[in-house]
Amino acid sequence: MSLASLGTATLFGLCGAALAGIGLFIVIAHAGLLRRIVGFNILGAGIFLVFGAAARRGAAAGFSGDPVPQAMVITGIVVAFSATALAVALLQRLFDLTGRESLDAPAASDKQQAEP
Amino acid sequence: MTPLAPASVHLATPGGYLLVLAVTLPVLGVLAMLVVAPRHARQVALVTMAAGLVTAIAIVAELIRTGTALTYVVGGWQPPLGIALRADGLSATMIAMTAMVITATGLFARGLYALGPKAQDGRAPTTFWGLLLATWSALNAVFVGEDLFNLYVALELLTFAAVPLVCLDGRAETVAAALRYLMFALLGSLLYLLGTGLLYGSYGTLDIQMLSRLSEGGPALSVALALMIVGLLAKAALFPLHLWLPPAHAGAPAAASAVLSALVIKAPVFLILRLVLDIAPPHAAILAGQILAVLGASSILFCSVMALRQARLKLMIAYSTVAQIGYLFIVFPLAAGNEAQAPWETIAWTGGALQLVSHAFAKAAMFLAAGVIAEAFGHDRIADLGGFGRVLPISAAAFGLAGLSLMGIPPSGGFIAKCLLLTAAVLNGHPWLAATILAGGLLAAGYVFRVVDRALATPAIALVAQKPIPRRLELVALALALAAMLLGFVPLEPFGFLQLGRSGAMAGVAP
Amino acid sequence: MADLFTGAALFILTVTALGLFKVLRSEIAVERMMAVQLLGTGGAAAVLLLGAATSSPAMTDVALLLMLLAAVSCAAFTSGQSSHTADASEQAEDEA
Amino acid sequence: MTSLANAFTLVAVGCGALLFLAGTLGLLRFPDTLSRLHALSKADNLGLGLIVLGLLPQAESFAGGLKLVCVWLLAQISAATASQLIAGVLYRRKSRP
Amino acid sequence: MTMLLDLALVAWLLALAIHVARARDDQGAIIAFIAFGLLLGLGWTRLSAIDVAMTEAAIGGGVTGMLLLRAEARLRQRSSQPQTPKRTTKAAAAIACTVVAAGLALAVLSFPSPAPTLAPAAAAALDSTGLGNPVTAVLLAYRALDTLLEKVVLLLALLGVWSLAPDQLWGGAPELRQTVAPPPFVYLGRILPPFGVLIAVYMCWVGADAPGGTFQAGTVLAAMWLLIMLASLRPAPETRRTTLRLLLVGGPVLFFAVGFLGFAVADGFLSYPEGAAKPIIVGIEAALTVSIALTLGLLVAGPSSRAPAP
Repeated sequence: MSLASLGTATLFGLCGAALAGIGLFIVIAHAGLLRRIVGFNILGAGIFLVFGAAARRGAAAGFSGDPVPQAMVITGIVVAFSATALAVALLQRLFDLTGRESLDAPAASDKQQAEP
Repeated sequence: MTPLAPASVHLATPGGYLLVLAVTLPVLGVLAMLVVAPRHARQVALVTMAAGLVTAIAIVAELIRTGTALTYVVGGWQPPLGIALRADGLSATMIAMTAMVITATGLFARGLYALGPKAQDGRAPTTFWGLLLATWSALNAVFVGEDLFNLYVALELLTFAAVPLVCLDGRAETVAAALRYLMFALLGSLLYLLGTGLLYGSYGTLDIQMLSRLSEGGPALSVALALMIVGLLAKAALFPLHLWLPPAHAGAPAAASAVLSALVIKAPVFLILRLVLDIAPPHAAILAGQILAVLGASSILFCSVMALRQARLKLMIAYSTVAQIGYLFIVFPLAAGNEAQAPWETIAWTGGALQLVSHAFAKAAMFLAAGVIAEAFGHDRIADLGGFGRVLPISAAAFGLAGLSLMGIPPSGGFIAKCLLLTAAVLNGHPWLAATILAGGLLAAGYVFRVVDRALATPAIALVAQKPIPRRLELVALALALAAMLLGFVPLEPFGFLQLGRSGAMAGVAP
Repeated sequence: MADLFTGAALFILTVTALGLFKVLRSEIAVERMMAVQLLGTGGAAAVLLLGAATSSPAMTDVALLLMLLAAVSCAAFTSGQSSHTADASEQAEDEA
Repeated sequence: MTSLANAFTLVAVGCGALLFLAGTLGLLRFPDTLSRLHALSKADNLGLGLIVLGLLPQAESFAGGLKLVCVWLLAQISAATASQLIAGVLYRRKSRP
Repeated sequence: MTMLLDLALVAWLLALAIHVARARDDQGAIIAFIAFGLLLGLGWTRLSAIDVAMTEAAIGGGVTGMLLLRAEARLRQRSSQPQTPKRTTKAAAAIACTVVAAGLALAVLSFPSPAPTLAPAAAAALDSTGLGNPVTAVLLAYRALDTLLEKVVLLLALLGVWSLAPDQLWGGAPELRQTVAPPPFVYLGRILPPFGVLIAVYMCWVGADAPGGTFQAGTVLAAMWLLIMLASLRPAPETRRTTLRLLLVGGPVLFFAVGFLGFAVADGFLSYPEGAAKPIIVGIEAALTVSIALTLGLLVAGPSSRAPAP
């Protein structure tokens, strides 16, 4: 099968699949939390491209794409941004408190987990 | 083109607006709270709780009165273009349970935050009220959602309400726990969203009812469901994706732990149930059920043992949560329907639902009792709690009663639930599941008695409370524990109610 | 005409993206940001060309946004850089 | 008339594209960061400017043309300040002991 | 030619993502991510989703990049680099991710043809809303509940971020810049925002009938506000200020109010009265734009880092 026969929508859909894989890899395999947050964003971008492929394929009724998944992607991008902001704020707070930016450093878990 | 199901899958019912209220009222409370002076946040929360509780009761009453599911089509835009809300018997049960646990937690928190006069309108109390109400809205939205993308937004709302709850006291460990929780939850939501995208691309609709009707399988459907279920499992903290839960739930303030453990993780479980029962084609549902049951059984065994080995009370309760959630997953093969019987007509279905509800009450009671204990003595190391039953008899009683339900000892909701599950396991020929249920009960007895034993012990130096605890706080925990027990006295009533709104199962079963 | 526009867009994108990849490996952070800046401008040019190729006027708005936000992220970048160099002595975090 | 406009467009767009090439080459080949910065801001300004100029005759409406000019104006502002900011960072770097 | 362009875009996107995965330092990864956002915006225009392209260009490349860069600048003085996971862990993760990507690719390739679509349904219903942009119609009419909940998600994220402030700083103002801004920055902070506001107003207005809308407009405004604060032209507001709170919830409250008014004057929650839909939607969008701008800006600004004035 030649690449040219794929069409823009499918091509970007496949790109989305690959991006999701790469993003997932960053999230799983990187210890640095900031990098993981970037990984989440790439994973999100891949997912949105899958939606985008569905949208482009659904061009009909005079529209160049199905508006419903497009709207979902817009909602998703905004939600992903707020997730990033919350994660970054938590990370900065953790850094301020402990001076580290990963979760698997010498744990303060057992020594004196004080009471609420 | 995939034929779209007939336009009127969802017919709005007269009481449908109640569902809108259930979803929006708590959020309106949050908005109001952002504007009013911080010291009024509590009043706003309590008023909202009263309204929400009334709404929940009205939903249940309406369901019983009409004998059918409540449906609402938002804005009059029919799915698949628009979004529908729907509450069947199970959803209504969840809504009612949520309302009760949230209200109890709210009353508890009101008392607890009143103990520290300096920070009444400080950071933690003010934020807590907003997050609590937002959690409520999110949970209701999950329970009544019919559209998979709408459910995604609801799940994210839940995440964003739950994560800050974990680190409300601002210690480094809790911030780390919250961050880990956020990572798992985000990964879960994104996998879920990915599945949603694939489903839309394949079927052009995200309405669960419609998806359940076009049940032609395909690689896209399998991949989508697998992704969604794995994502939801990460949120539900099923073994081996449970690593985030114990530190998060143990580190949160007591009132927050109660909500997180009793309610928040039920939302993804509920969604998995809906995906497997409503959308998955039969053979895939059976396979998924088997895998989920294996994971559930491992959860029960592994995390019960972990609970036994914990030195801190709240960590022990948190591990117990993962174990108890495991029971909900062994329901899948047990409730597998056949030609004669739909899944929701089996006793395992009732058992599972009962387990869900009784665990919510029992676990909330336990965390609140543990919160009282930690507040009174300034720590929650089990070994150093000898004789706490003399100082805080009501909390000890609440803990013990809730423990009965977790163990599955009569009379309690947990007993009925586990008894039904056990019977189903034996009848359906799943001996190893039956063995797991029994073993889980024994292990639960082990960790509960470890605490009860401490409560009744007579230490060399008598334990003294560092600060007085108002009776009211303890009574809230006790009330929740009693509710978990009382569920044991209404064993057969849920049968009919839980089937309401399930297709083809309405005739003659409405109570 | 449309094909020529698309071709020009492809050319500009290729050139700027190749520059970016070359520079991303460099150790000098400032140069990387410069390359991103170049990609932003190139991207805006490409969007304009593609808009002309498909005669969709809304594409100009995308280019507007790209230019606007490219300036902002460049500014955010330099503010991080300068705060880094200036604060090196007084990096004490405001501890809780 | 249209052919004249088209020819103008082609020439301008072609020159603009070549300027982007020149800018990138400068970014890659020039010896030090400051002269690279110089190359880059030239390409930014002139390249985009030429393309905007070339596309102006193709604009379907006055508003469309106005927006094109706006894009170029924004590019001017951001390129000018961005290169100053970056140069400032470089300067502070250099002067740092 | 267009195919070639698509292929090139896809290749660069993938290459940039891989660069993010492999870059040694976080800053390089983030810069690559910003470039990724730029190219992704282009990719969305190739998918004929101009609305999404604008959102991606504004949020994905712009404001997210800003957020990450700021975080990286602050974390740069970290004590130790996190240890890298073991090679075997990485290999296992790589295999798992390849499997997921392959499954996804398979699913994407098996999308039915002709594709199922709601475009005809959306088009048919468009008339009753009076809008010209179907995406806006989906966001604010057909699926208004999603948008409404998503607004709450934004506010909740903000509440979560605020709750991370130390106790004694609760209610105070976030601080975006400790040092004096250099003169070119101040210049940019003076000259760009008027353009930005103009563009935002235009986006919000045009969104009813053409690509654009409240999100894009709000993001642009947020970026401009952040620029002003970064240039130290205006300080960040104290988070406890009542006017700020009112503006924050204004959009969602209006949205809810219109939703509930639907019970009285139309078919129920979030339905608009016949004929008046478009002005109502434009009104909601205008109010939402302000709320979104403030929320996004404050999300980037972070929790308060100065004690509130007594």
